[in-house]
Amino acid sequence: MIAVSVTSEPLATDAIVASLGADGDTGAVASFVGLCRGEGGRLKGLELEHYPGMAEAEIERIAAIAKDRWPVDGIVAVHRHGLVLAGEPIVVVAARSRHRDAAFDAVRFVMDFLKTNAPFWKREHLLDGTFGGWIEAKSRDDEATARWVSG
Amino acid sequence: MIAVSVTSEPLATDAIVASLGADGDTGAVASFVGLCRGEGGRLKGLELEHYPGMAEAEIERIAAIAKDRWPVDGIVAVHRHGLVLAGEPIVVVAARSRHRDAAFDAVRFVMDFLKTNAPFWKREHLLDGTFGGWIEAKSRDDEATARWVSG
Amino acid sequence: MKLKYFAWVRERIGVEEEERDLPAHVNTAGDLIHWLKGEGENYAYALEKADFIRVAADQKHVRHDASIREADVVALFPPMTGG
Amino acid sequence: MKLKYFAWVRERIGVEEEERDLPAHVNTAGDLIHWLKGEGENYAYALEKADFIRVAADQKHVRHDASIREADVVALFPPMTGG
Repeated sequence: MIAVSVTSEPLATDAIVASLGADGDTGAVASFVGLCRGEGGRLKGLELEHYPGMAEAEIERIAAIAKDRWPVDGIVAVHRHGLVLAGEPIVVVAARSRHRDAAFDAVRFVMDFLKTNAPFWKREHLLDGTFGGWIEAKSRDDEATARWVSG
Repeated sequence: MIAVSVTSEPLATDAIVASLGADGDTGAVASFVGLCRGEGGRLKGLELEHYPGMAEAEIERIAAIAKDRWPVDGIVAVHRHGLVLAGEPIVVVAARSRHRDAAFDAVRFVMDFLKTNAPFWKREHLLDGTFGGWIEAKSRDDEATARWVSG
Repeated sequence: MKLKYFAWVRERIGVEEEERDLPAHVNTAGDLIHWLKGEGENYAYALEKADFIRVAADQKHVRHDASIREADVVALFPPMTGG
Repeated sequence: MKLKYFAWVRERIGVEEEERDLPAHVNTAGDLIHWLKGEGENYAYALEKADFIRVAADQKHVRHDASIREADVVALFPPMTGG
């Protein structure tokens, strides 16, 4: 089971992880929540622009690669767009499997590829209501993605 | 913040992860839940024997090593003992950090070391109410632990 | 062909999307970027770091040397920063 | 010295814990295991795979070549299977 969605609504983290379900063979659930940082109180939040349609398709493609690569029985990934306030979740990724390595690897793989390949762009939303700059892509994110190809 | 406990009560996974808290700099929460497998309906659950006192101390020691090794702002780990029914969580480990790599690494490190170094022993509890065998330690768990030392 | 722009590429060009007839010599994603750069100051500014620009053809990432002539929709955007 | 046993080591020896005066020649964790193996069939059975047995002195893991004479409590148990 792979379930992907992109939404402008606040993410209900616990419900998203629970939507993975479980069966008698589930021994491991790994999950990750990426949160909007306030950067020392400077930010009201982040505005996330996305490419509707491609954003969902790209995350699904990444999740499908993870599911082929590791013995996981389910992967769920939900990503927000629009204004995300400091402290709120931006993304939730979770996987379940029989043994822990597969769930750990699948979640981290999806997060790493999602960062570099899912069409979202973050812009700072300052406390005074104006927009700050666009967030720049980090070379360490490209390196994190490359690790899965060479490794 | 490091919070460790060992309990005979069912684990409230969401509350345990939430107990990590967050501040304006928290950008990542990674978590792991290890569940009791039913092994195709053969098991009622697992009986977990532990060494009271040492179990908590050893998990705390492992969490402290993780907190020294990676820039995480909090680690929480809760482990059950006694009878754990199939489908119930045995262990919950979560960490929060500014960037995702630290939280991912810390949780996986704690899980890997907990498997090989925390004094718990699992025994099968069969559907008919009798005890099955003691679960044997897996060489792949020793290898997972060794990876953090050589890597 | 429908062209779509995102993030600061969109801001600098000044439109979210537009229909364009491509000249015959525009075959690859790289050709498209190069050609658009000559279409006005806004395009030149948006696409000045041509190597940096990412391209999707019909919602799939493509390299600059990939042909995009058969695509219905081509999107140009900066490196992604989701997650 | 208080000795504690867990899991199948406990089952095979037949007690959870006991007080023992160690002979003078028992210095290391390995010495302790070797000496206990001579204390009866139950001990011999529980500790037959001596290299396999894990030892904690005052709730800290120790190697078989570590001295345990200063410890108040020494525990013997199989490889752990928690998590």
